[in-house]
Parts: sequence; structure tokens; C-alpha cells
Amino acid sequence: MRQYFINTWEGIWTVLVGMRITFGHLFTPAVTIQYPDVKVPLPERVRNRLYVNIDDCIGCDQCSRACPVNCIEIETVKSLPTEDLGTTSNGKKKALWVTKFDIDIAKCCYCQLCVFPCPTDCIYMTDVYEFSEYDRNDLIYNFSTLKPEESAEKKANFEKLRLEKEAQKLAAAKAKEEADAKKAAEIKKEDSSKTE
Amino acid sequence: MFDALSELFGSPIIAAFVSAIVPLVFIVPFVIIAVYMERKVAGHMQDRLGPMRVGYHGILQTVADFFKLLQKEDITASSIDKRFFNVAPFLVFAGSYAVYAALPFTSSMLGSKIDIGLFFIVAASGLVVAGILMAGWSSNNKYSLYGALRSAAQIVSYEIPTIIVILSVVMFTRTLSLAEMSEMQTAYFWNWNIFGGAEWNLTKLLITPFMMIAFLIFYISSLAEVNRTPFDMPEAESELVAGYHTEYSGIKFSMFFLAEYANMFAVSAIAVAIFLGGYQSPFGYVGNLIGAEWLVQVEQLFWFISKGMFFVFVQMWLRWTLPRVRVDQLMTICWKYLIPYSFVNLIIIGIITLI
Amino acid sequence: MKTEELILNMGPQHPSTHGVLRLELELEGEVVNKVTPHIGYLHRCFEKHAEAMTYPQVIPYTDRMDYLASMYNNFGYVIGVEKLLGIEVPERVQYIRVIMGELQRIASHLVALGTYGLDIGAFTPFLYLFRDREKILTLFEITCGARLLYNYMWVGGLSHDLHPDFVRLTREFIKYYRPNITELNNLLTFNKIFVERTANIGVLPAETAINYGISGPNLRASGVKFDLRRNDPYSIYDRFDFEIPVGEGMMGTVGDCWDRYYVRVLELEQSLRIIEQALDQLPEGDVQSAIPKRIKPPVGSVYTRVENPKGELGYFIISDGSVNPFRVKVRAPSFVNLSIINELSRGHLVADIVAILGSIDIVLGEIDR
Amino acid sequence: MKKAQEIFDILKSEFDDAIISISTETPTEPMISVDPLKICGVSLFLRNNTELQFDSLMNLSGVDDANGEKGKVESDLDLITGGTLSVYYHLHSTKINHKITLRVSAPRENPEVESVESIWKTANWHEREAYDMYGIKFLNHPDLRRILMPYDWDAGYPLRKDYKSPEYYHGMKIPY
Repeated sequence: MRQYFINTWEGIWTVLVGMRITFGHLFTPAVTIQYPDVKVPLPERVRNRLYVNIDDCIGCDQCSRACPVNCIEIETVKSLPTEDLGTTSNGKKKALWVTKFDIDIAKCCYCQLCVFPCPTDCIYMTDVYEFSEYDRNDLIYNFSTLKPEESAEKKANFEKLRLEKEAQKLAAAKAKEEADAKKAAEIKKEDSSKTE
Repeated sequence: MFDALSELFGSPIIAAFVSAIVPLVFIVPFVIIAVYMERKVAGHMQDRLGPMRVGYHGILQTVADFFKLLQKEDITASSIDKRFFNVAPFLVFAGSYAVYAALPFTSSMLGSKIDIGLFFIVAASGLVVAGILMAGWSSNNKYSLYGALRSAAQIVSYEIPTIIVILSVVMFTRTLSLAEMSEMQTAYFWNWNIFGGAEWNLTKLLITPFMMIAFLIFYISSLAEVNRTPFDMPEAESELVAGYHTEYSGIKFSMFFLAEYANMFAVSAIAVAIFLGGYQSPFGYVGNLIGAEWLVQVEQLFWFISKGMFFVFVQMWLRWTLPRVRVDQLMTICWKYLIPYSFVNLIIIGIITLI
Repeated sequence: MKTEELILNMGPQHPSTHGVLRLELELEGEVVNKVTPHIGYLHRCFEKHAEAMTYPQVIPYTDRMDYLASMYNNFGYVIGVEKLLGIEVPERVQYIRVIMGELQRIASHLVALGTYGLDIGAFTPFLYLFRDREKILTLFEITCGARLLYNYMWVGGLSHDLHPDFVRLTREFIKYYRPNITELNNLLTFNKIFVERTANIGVLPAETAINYGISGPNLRASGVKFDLRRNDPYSIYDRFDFEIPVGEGMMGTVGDCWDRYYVRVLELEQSLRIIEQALDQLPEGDVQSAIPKRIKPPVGSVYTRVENPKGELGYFIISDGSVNPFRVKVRAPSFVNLSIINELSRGHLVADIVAILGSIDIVLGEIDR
Repeated sequence: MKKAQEIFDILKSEFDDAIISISTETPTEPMISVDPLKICGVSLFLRNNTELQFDSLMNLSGVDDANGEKGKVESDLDLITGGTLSVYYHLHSTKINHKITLRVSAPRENPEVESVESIWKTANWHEREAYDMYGIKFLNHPDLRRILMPYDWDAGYPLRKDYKSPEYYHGMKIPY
């Protein structure tokens, strides 16, 4: 019987205690903000949209290899010895044309693993976090500044160079072979003449 | 009001029609304001802002939502019982709407001056149970069925303490008419029933604490009757998804919604009418002071609505504070706590009234 | 009259299954006869992925298992790999890991307590707790730049050193947060309705709990004083002075839902204590000095376990000497804890299933992995 | 507290041929190899013996040892034939606070291991997972169904090293 009245009392009292707390909160200022109008200032280390400063990129492919979800695709073409690609801002010499540098930001998991291995600090995460698109394909960012025809040209250049080199190599090899053959023939001749 | 209207229009039929419309004119804006208020109260109690976008501080949010609900596609599942499914929301609304017929908004503004007002209200609100049961059963959804059956058990059980408390007040005031009851609690707030009525004697002193208990019991059981937290079993969100109205959408859902909020005000208004002086002002009338008869009516309407709104606010306040009881505990509270207390209270009030 | 059991599918889309979990309830009226959990809706092949990744690349995947306690998932994994490699990490790294881990424990418990209130029907405490959790997430954000999936702890070190303001802000947070525990207790913990809903519900005896492998707060609520931070210390937890709260059956029986809830409330305070001590002792140093250039552990296997906010988080890592792990098996605490649901809920009402499920604090991301 | 070697000796004297060997090289933890069809009895002994009291199974994991012959059967599919699948049991005693790892290896073609579900209930779901991922059949398991994969998954056991994901599941294309 005693428990009965204790229950009644506790029921009413704890409800009143709770009501006092919520009533108090009725007059405390809200902690939420009006998001698109007001924005929280982001800390400096914030990790959001990836950005690549392609001018500094040397096309070393380290970021792509570090990525756990394979969202970075890089294609490079070797430059011709005659072409000067300049240097990066921290003084590294560039030797590759970056014909393709695509980041599929829809796949990106914002782990920042690609940022650390970069030797020229050209890939980094920015504080932009509003980049929704209507089309999924718009989420694939192309960072390469080369136009398709330009990159085709570079490829063709390199291919030509490669072919030339190969031809040279082939010619050299041929020449060497011929020379070898000649030499061998001469030796043979000498040998045969000796034996005679 | 009916008499005045039939004189005005010269035909009792038109008068009946018009006086039936009047509460709707009140209910729809009330619901819009109450929903807005609910959201704002919830928001600020939870350190949020609540709706802020539509209009100044989101004041038009519920209007926008109302239109959205009207536009929505009325989805009906294929395996439901169509007849009951379609009727149920309107039946629920009719039940809560009927209550307004006997509510005295002011001394002259009330739908019907029936002598058994309280009795009518109790009977009419029973209609809601039928509507909810129909909705739950016809939805052909296990969650809806659970919600509906819980609700039926709950509302029927909680009628008992409600009626016992009403009985004790009726014993004290010797009338079943809400209009008459409100009239008796005239002038200042110490004349309200909760403070022992208008007569100054020993009875008043003795009866006051018991009247307060009666009010508390009435308020708690009325919460259960309108399915508000902590007794929102039928639609217990975390268990039954949305209870009996899981399958409803669009306009039919908004009928349930309308009924719920209409009910909230109705029970608060009944509590106000039988305990807290109804439409009577707590400090006398300015209209009487300056001799303007019409002003008194306006004041009465103001006091009635603001008292009612206060208790609607308390309902919201409770909702955003408390967890929900379990279905068997709900019954325990009713049968083991409220009913015994209200019986004892009834007997004590009876004895005091007899002295 | 012919009667039969009612099969009620709770989930996969249900407000209180904490994700995509399907419980098949066999009901008799409102009384539950049997609960059959069906899991796997959130299966993301973590273990298969891990076999194709290099050791550091696995870390972002561990984040996504128990997404409410990502820091701690990192923690357990890097400890395992470090044990395989046999490297010592600098003191400062150890301290920062403990601070982060304990902050994460508070954050995770806040979600657990808040959503538990939500399951019982109290909406407001949930938002108060989330408000405080946001403050913790902000601390993480200034440190590593992410709010939820950190990839913060690396094998042998950390991705970033602490932000210069971190220590000050954390102290401010502790000062701000302490009174809020009392507020939570007044608002929810000791509320009569809440107590009635949770006390004596889903009682888990200690013997059963151990046999089922239940761990973490759920085990301690059954009265077993077992905490890996104390009983099998890893990192530097043996240096701190803290208590292990156990369930005492204050409101009902030992090991009921209320105890499981209350043990978490008490752990909040203990975590704050550990953070305070760690902040006081925090040494200076370089956090990246011990990170190996190339992570290629020798052939072998190792099982490490840490006290995740949910319970015992174990990593069983087998190395075949290459840069990719041969096998990473995760002993997810929620996975093991959920397996007891049938045992706990037999004979209770439908509404109690919600209370029991909430009280064992599961995260589906971890169960399905 | 018992050392791994002591535990091994106790087991060896009790079960003799069911206990195969012990390996103690680092960084591997001490590991006792057991006959897969006698593991249940060994486990029961480990749990009930007053000197050992391993009352808690921390982890149970299936492993594909991939030590069979790798053969190119079709164009690009490395099918492994022969060799073993293993199950690792990590045991812990909450009372005495010592640990041990057991290991059983069953042939890949017909991997049958005794279930320890009756001894540690933890094993129930873990064994289901091992079955789901590796197809290891646990004898006497009360409810050996798939757990994480769909119940009607018929394309094999995904964590085996030679698993190849099918192209279609119920007419749905799998690699998105």
C-alpha cells in the first residue's frame, strides 16, 4: 500500500521535474542556425571537395595508387626532349604531359589518403561542400587542362618519337647485327684462311 | 445562438446549418495555429528554432502544409476494405466535431443549449473509437490493427475515470449543462469550481483540494482520450510506425490530423468549462465597467479560447517532455490508479456536498 | 475457435530498428514468443575489400563499420597492425589516441542514450544529447577535418597533430558538459514512466551474458566488472584512474534495460575523467615519427581487441608477408550483442522489443560490415 | 594464468591424437591445432576444466588458407583445388584471465567441422558467418543458414580466395 502512494507521488513529481527542465529550455537561445543563410565557419583542416592544381602536377600517379576506392584516374604521356614543361612551384621538374586527370567525386570517400603522398602538394581538399549536381556525370571532375586534340597531339608526338626511337633502335640493332655478321664473316674468313 | 440565428434568417433549417458551420470556422484556423504552435513549442523546448522558412518565422508553414496535403495523391492499398477505409477518417472527425455543439464559447455563443451537455459530449466522443477501429481494421495492416485495438481499449477505459470525475463535479454543481455550469462560476477566479464554487462557506474550504485532485485526474484521463503523449499508444511511433493511420495519406490523413487537434482543444475546453470558470473572466469584465454589453461577449470569447489554448499548450509541453507508457502500464494507470482515486474523490466530494 | 501465431515483420524499414534490421516476431496477442533477426541488408563486404587493400587503405573502411565510433575502429585496427609489425608508437600519439577514443566513447554513448529515449517515446532528450555530441564532433573536425569518418589514426602515428586550440576547447567542453549529465538524469533517467518502461525488462543474467559473448556496457550492466581497458589493457589505459560502473539493479533486477542504460550514463563521467587526466599528462613530441614508410608485416596472425563503446571490438589480422592483409576478420561487438535478442525478448510485449533492442545499442553498419 | 605450452600439455594428456601441434612463433599468438571433428569435446573440456575455465569465446573466424593447387581452369579464373579451410577460435577466460587460440583445418572440398554452439552461444552467429562466407559446414549446428548474404545466394562462398562474383542475381546486374 505504501508503495502504491510512493508510485503515485513519484509519477507526479518526476513529471514535474522534467517539465521544469523543458520549460527552462523554452527560453534558452536555439543552437541551430538557418543553414543556407548562415553558415558555420569551417576549421582550416576541413576535408571536403578535392582540388588539383594541375599546373603543379607532375603526373607521378601516387595519389591514384593511395586511393582506397580508385576514384582518381590519371593518364600521362612522356614529353618530347625538345619540349620544356617548366617546373612546379616547389622546384620539381615536370616531364610528363598529364592528358587525363579525372576524379570521380561521387566515389570519393574523403579519407585524405591521396593528399599526403603528393610530392608537390598539388592535390588537396578544399572547404567547398555544396556541389550537388543534377547529372551524375557532372560529378566526374576533369582537371587536365589539355584539350582533347592537344592531348591527342601529345600522344601522337610521343608515339612518333617512340616509333622514331624504335626505328632508330631497330636500325641500330640492324646495323649492329650486320656489323656483327660482317665481323663474324670476317673472322670466319680469317679462320678459314688461317686453316688453309 | 440557434434561437438568435433562426430569428435572423427566419428559418430554423438555415439557422441549424449556419450554427453547425460556426465551429468549423473556429476549428480550421485553430488547427493551423495549433500545429504551428506545436512545432514552435517543440522547437524551442529542444533548443531548435522550429519552422522558419515560410513567412515571418515560419508562420505560414502549416498553411503550406495544409495545401500540400490537399494536393497529395490519395494512395489506397489494393487489399483494403474500401468502404470502411473511406468512411473512417470522417467518422473520427465527426466524433470530435460533435463535441463542439455543446461547448459554450461565450454566454450566448454555443451550438446548442442542451441541458445534458456533458452527457452528450461524453457520448459523442465515443464515436471516435468506432472510427479508429474501422480505420485500423480496414487498412489490412498489422500495425494499424494493433494501433486501433490499443486505442479502443484505451479510450473506453479512460472514459470511466473521466465520467466519475465529471459525476463528482455534477454532484457539486447539480447541473449537466455546461452553459449553466459556466454561468455559475461567474465574476472572479476564486468562484471557479476548482476553488469550490461561488458560495463562501466551510464547504468551499473543504472541497478545494479535492476539486484540484479531480481536475488533475480529469486532465490526465483526457490526455489519454485524445491519444496524446504519454498515452499516445495507438500511434506509438517507435513501435507501431503510425498506428491506425499508417495507410492513410492526403486528405484522409489530414482528417485524422484535424480530428486530433480539434479533440485537443475540445478536452481542454471541457476541463476549462467544468473547473476553471468556462468563458468567465478571472477578474471581472471591462465591458460591464463601461456598460458595453457586446464587449462582454468578446471578452468571454477571449477568456475561453485563451484558457483552452493554455491547456493545449500544457498538452504540448507534456508531449515534448515525457516518454511513452507501455500498453499494459496504460491500463494499470487507469484501472489501478485513476479509477480508485477518482472513486474516493467522488465519495469525499459527495460527503462534503451533503454537509 | 482456431487461433494461430501472428507473424509481425518489424523492419527493415521501421522507426526503431536503428537501421536496416528485420526482426521477425512471432506474437501471441502482444506477447512475443520468438524473435528471429534477419541481418545483412547493409553488408558492404568489408572483409573482402580489406584483402584487396594495402594496410593503410583499410583504415577508411574501418571507419564505416561502426560509424558512430569511427575513432575507436581505427584505434583497434592500428593497434593490431602495429603488433604485427612490432613497432612502438611515441607517447604523445598514445595519449592523443586515448583522448580521441574517450571523446568518441562519449559521442557514441550520447547517441545510444538519445535514441534509446526516442525508442521509449521521449523526443527531447535525444536532441539535447545530439547538441552535445555536435560539440565533440567539432573537436574532431578541428583536429582532422572530418566530423564522422576520420581516418585519423594511422599505423604508427596519427594523420594530424592536435590543433593548437584543441586542449583548451576540450577543457571547456568538459566543463560545459558535466552539468548536462545531471540534467539528463532528471529529465529522463529517473523519470517514473521511463523507469517503468525499462526496469525489469529484458533481464540478462551474468552467466548467459558471458556464454553469449556479450561485452561492453551490456555485460557490465549484468554485474560483471569486466572492462578491457582494465582487464586486458592496451595502449596506455593502465596509467589512468577510473572506475568501471556496473549494473546494480537500482530500479529493478540486475541486468535489465534500465541498468544497461544507466551504465552508459555513468561511463560518460568516467570517460570525462580519463580525458582530463590524459590532457594533464599530454607530452610534447612528433606524432608522425614512427610511421613506417612501407607497411609490410611479417608472416603471422594477431588478434587484438579493444573496448569499443559498444563492446569488445576484435580484429583478427593474418599477414602473408605482402602489402595486403591476407585476412581481416572483425569481431563486431554489435554483431555478438544482437545475437542475444531472442533470449532477452521471449515473453515480453511488442513495445518491450523496442526497449530491449534500444538498450543493447546496436549499429547495423557494424553488424553487417 | 596458464601459459600456452601448459595448456597444450594438459590437452595433449587428455585427448592425445585429437591435438595436433602447437606453434609459438611471433608475431603469431600461441596456437594449438586440433582435429576438426573432435573440437567440440576439446572445447567442452577447455570450458569446464577448473584449471582452464575458458568461459568466453572471443572470436571465431573462418579463413581460406589458399594452400591448394592453383590452376587455370577457364580463361581468367584461378580455381584453387585441394588445400584446407581453417577455423580459428580465440578463447579467453574471464575468471583466470588467460587466452589461447585454437585452429582447426578441414579439407577444402568437404569442409566439415564440429560446431561449438552448444558450448559457447557466441559461436552460433559466428559459425553461420563462417558457413556463409567459406562454406564450412558445422556439424550439429542448430540453425546453419546464411547470415549476411541473401538466403538464396547460390553463387558460392564469397570470402574464398577463388570466388568470382556472378553477373546476375535474380535478373539484376551485379557490378552496378
